[in-house]
Amino acid sequence: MAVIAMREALNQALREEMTRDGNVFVMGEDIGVFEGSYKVTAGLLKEFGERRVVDTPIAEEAIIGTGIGAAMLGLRPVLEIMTINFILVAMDQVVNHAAKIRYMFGGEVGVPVTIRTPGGGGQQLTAQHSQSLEVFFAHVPGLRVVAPSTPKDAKGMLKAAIRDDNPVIFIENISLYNTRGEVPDEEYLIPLDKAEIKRPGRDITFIGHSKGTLLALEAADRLAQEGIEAEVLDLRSLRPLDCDAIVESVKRTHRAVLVEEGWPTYGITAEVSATLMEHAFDYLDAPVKRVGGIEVPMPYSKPLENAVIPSVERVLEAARSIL
Amino acid sequence: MAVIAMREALNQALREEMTRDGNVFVMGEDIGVFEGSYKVTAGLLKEFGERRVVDTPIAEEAIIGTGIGAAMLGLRPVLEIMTINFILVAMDQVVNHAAKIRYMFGGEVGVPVTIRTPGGGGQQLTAQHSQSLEVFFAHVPGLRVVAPSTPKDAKGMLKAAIRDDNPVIFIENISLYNTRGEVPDEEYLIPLDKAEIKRPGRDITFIGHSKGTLLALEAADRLAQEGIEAEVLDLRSLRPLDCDAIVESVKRTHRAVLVEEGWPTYGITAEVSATLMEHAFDYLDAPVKRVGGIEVPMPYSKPLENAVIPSVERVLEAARSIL
Amino acid sequence: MATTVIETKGLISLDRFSLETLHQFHYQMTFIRRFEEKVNEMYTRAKIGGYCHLNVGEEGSIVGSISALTPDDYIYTSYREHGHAIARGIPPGVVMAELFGKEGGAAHGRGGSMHMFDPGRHFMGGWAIVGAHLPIAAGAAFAINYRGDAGVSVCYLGEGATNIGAFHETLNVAKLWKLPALFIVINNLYEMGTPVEKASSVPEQYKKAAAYDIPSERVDGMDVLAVHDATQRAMDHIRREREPVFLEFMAYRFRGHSVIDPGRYRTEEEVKEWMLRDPILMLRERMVAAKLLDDAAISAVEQRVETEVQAAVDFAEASPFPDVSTLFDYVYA
Amino acid sequence: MATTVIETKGLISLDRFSLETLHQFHYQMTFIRRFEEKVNEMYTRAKIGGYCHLNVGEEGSIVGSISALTPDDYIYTSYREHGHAIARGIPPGVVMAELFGKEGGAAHGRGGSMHMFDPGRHFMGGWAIVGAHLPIAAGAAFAINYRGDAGVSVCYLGEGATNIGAFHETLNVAKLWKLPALFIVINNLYEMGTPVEKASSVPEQYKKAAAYDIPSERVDGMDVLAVHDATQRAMDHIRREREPVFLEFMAYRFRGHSVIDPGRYRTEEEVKEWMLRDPILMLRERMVAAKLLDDAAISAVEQRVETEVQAAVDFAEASPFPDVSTLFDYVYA
Ligand SMILES: Cc1ncc(C[n+]2csc(CCOP(=O)(O)OP(=O)(O)O)c2C)c(N)n1
Ligand SMILES: Cc1ncc(C[n+]2csc(CCOP(=O)(O)OP(=O)(O)O)c2C)c(N)n1
Ligand SMILES: [Mg+2]
Ligand SMILES: [Mg+2]
Repeated sequence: MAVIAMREALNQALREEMTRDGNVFVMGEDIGVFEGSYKVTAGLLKEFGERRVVDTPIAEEAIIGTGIGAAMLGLRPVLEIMTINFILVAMDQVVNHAAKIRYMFGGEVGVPVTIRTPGGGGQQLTAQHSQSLEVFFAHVPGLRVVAPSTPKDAKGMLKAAIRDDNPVIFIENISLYNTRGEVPDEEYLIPLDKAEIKRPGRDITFIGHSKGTLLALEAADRLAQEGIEAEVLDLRSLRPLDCDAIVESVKRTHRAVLVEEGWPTYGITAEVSATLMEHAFDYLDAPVKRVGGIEVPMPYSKPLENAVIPSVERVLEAARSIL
Repeated sequence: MAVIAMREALNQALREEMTRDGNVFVMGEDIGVFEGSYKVTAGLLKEFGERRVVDTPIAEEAIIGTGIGAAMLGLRPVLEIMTINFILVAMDQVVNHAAKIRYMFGGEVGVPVTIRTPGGGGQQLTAQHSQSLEVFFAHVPGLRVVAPSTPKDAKGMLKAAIRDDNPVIFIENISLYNTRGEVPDEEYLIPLDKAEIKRPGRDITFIGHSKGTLLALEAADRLAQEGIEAEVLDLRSLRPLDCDAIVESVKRTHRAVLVEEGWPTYGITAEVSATLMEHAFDYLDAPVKRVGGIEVPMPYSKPLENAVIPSVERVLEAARSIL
Repeated sequence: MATTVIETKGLISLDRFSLETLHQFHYQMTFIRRFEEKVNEMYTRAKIGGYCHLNVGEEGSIVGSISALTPDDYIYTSYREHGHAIARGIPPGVVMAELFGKEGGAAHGRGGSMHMFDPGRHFMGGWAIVGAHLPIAAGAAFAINYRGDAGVSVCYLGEGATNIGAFHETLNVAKLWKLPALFIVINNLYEMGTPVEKASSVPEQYKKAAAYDIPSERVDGMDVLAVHDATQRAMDHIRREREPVFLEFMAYRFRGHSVIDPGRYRTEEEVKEWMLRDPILMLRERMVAAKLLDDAAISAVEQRVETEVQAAVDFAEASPFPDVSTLFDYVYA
Repeated sequence: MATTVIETKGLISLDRFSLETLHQFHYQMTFIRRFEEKVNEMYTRAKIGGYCHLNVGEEGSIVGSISALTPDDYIYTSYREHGHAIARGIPPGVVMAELFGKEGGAAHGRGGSMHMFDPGRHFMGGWAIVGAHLPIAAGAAFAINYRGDAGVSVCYLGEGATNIGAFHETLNVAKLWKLPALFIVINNLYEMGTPVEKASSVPEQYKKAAAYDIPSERVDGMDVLAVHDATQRAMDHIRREREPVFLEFMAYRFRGHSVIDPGRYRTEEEVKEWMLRDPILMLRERMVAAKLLDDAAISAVEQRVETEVQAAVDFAEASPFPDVSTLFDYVYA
């Protein structure tokens, strides 16, 4: 297996799906000549031409809306929104349209669109460019929402998303594009609705997604040095949540710490905690703890930003408080 | 005390605050001549004139954006967005701007804007016009988010919202405009961050907001006939959540059912459940249950819509499952 | 059609249309009028709920334009679309069943008044967020180009919808990408209670197209023949030049914004004056003057329409409500 | 200024400006240039982080226009605004301190490069969502009218920002409500890597104002005198007629979109050609030809600027980082 960066894994997924299916095309701001703000679409314009690699004006409603419209006619658009913060100017297209079209038209049409967008902070991009916002999509029936944490998952899930007949919000993370990992040489898909145990353990379960999973893995390594074996469950899918996997793990470990980069209040971890409350109540030996971003608009200044972004230390602290 | 409808209570609040402070003005689509889609602004144009009652084009980004800009210069705009579903076209102004301006400019300016908007369903308005979406705002630091359930609260909280120096998202409910209740004759304000026990009880706590509170009250009445005394806690504020009130009640009753009209997955009830998990774990005799809207885009057909909207029966069923 | 804006002047001669076409226009407009009146009645009788917006007064704009389309073309409209759906050939019973929330409706009862849909007839909805269907319609035009299909994406909107951001973003990409798209504004002078002069700094909507270098034209929307002619010319231009066109039909809604709106924001005189230009009466007058129609023929059409509208109601009544067990159908593929 | 669009032609005579003003223009442009070069250097040395966009090449547009404003006027800009902040009088050390993320910065280190702010000088930010500051700037103009204040709300944007919905919604209400607002597009021909012709169906931005009946004008943004003149006329018009005006300054950024962009999407020839029209060189040439400036004077200015820019860095270095205990300050009032 080759070891490649997340960015490259995503690029491979796009290239492979575009090669496989002529209905797949990519569209977004500066994804062609400029090769994307984070270079995920590098080389695609050269390989597939302007018909299938579409540079757009700064007009997110037009990007997502035309993507939806093209998908309703059977194309498979893969849209890049430069960062998740900018989807806010086009939330209407995502929530009032992509998520609802199949249902409100009585199943007579579908919207097989994939919207890729990076979230997260940590690079001093300040309040308007550092948000996570996964819940804005995960809350909405009709959408699938996924957020991979490894190059392997990223590639397999992006390919699955493109082939899926539902609108998929594919959330990347600006701080993970350079993380490297093994990726199978042969073609593979990863299901869009399954969590995965990234590290087995018996004493406590860490549950996270995207960068949260990486923090959890690091924290688990540290605990292992003390003889405590933490299981790390990577959610991968945020809607639907893989309830069974969450509950099954905690039934074995009886303790859980939930980790996310974004704000935990009304965040992803809130739903996971509520899920455990409902389905694992009798198995819990301690309250489920949440670790997330500090609840302020992201400050620019490095010392302040460092204080906001969740750290391995904070995961460990939460774990220790219930071990 | 006069008994008036929620709509009238809101109207009184606007009138009183506009009379008190010349910096307060109202702005929105068809709020002047047309008197508002739900007639909350009836009579204001006549009383205060076009300078202070501003009809706008269909341009929600312009409405919220100009409101923010005027607030930054010291005015106190009260914006009406016809329904919460339409805020989605202007989410960027709310989340990336109103919520962040004070912080990202280092406290050098504030945004004393109030955005009133009705959510909820039950009137066959279908998928694009029946959402709740409170979490989209409650998740965001920098915003205050409130959702009253009675005419008294509506009036006192709207007046407090207008006087507050922060951006306040004031969520009404289309099915509550005609509900009537006592409203004090003298001037009063209701704090924006305090839940209220709307009915005391000892056996179980029902926690809701807006229409959820009314369902809970009805369910409590029904349980009382069986000798079970449910406490009903009305959240009123969704950001900040009144954690103390929530935890204090459940510490006494040891059981809780959470009620909301919207989708519970990543909903308001998810956060309340997670809060109880964290702060009332040792006091809980049973898992906290959630009751909410069925997770589909809202169907038009009456029998389907009836099946979606949460009912008193479903609250009772949840309560019985843990009593 | 030049790339500059033109206001159509003068009457189109009846001679340019076959007798059959003229009678078809007359019949369709009469049908839509009666259908909408029946919808109003059914709403009052609580057979129909939710928001419900009628096309009464706009029949000339609808029938004149949709008759100029081919089956390859796609249609996107706002929530005020019963008439468009019928003119496109969705059986009136299926439209009425949707309004009744029945399984036999155009969206199987899930969509209601605002969300008629029929992919087979390329009738792509009924949309309820003002202006938000424009980029979606442009997406269809994008797909047409991408695949080299025939067809044009035709998108109807109200004049109030021209003030929202999505309008601007869509027209720009439509021209930039040379999309085969026709944007039709039915300017009925009001967005709810707000007159067009209070909503648009340039109230002549066709002039807005210049900001995108899109050819545009203003047309008398009460004159079904002028509408048909302009639409046909626009479609020819789009197919030939592979670029979008923008049309503005001046019309008026004789009723409130929705069935529950008494319409107090406009004067009785104004409404009456516009009623003199009723698109059905205008066509009748011309056909009668040309001896193509007489009172008996009109009565016969009205009789036929009455029966057919009643049949639509009967169909809707007979159709079952969706079963609650199907509640989760169609959320996901 | 007519309500039709006009392209400015020909040179403005030097005689129309006082010697002091001309020297001030020269000094300010030179200062901004050197400041931005220093910012670039500090970014490379990791003193500055995040997104960082320079005004190099746009000094004529900035200095020429801001010099035509009064203290009553308000300024709103995009994220590319170090030069605007300095031209408006925010001490360069305070701007640099913000870039360093220091407590002494214009936003106390919370905002960084994209969010300079100074309410006392009516410098109302530094905004990072493309086009989203337009309605906010219009809101200031609304407040000015509401209170009967003096002042105009001046809003800068890039040509790429004209394609987003908020642009359209804002220009419409600005005209509709007769807001005292000046919209200034600095057309530097690129939005990141996308050339203006690929982004705007009408690449001449000033023409877009016609869709709102807003008077507009295209100006050579490399000519500080032409910019100043046009801005002054625009401000006079706004104050007199109580309606918005739209200006387009044709400029070029000599560097990449942000400090980390190598700018491979444009040819070296194109960049070189534009560099011949460097706004600083162009003014120098004219002043030298008119014997208002010589090499010694230029050196003196460069010397002064060098010292002052270094002082700004020193100020920024000396300012402390915000204390982590203040993390929650300013979230709420
Ligand atoms: C984004 C958005 N804002 C507001 C509304 C509420 N609304 C529905 S119809 C309407 C008026 C539309 O007027 P116009 O576009 O002229 O169409 P008409 O109803 O006259 O056919 C408004 C404001 C909406 N549906 N969507
Ligand atoms: C809504 C939104 N979409 C995308 C971006 C990313 N972005 C930042 S600057 C920029 C280019 C803007 O170009 P232009 O308006 O011409 O200004 P310039 O940078 O040339 O000064 C883009 C696409 C953003 N900040 N906001
Ligand atoms: Mg209208
Ligand atoms: Mg530019």
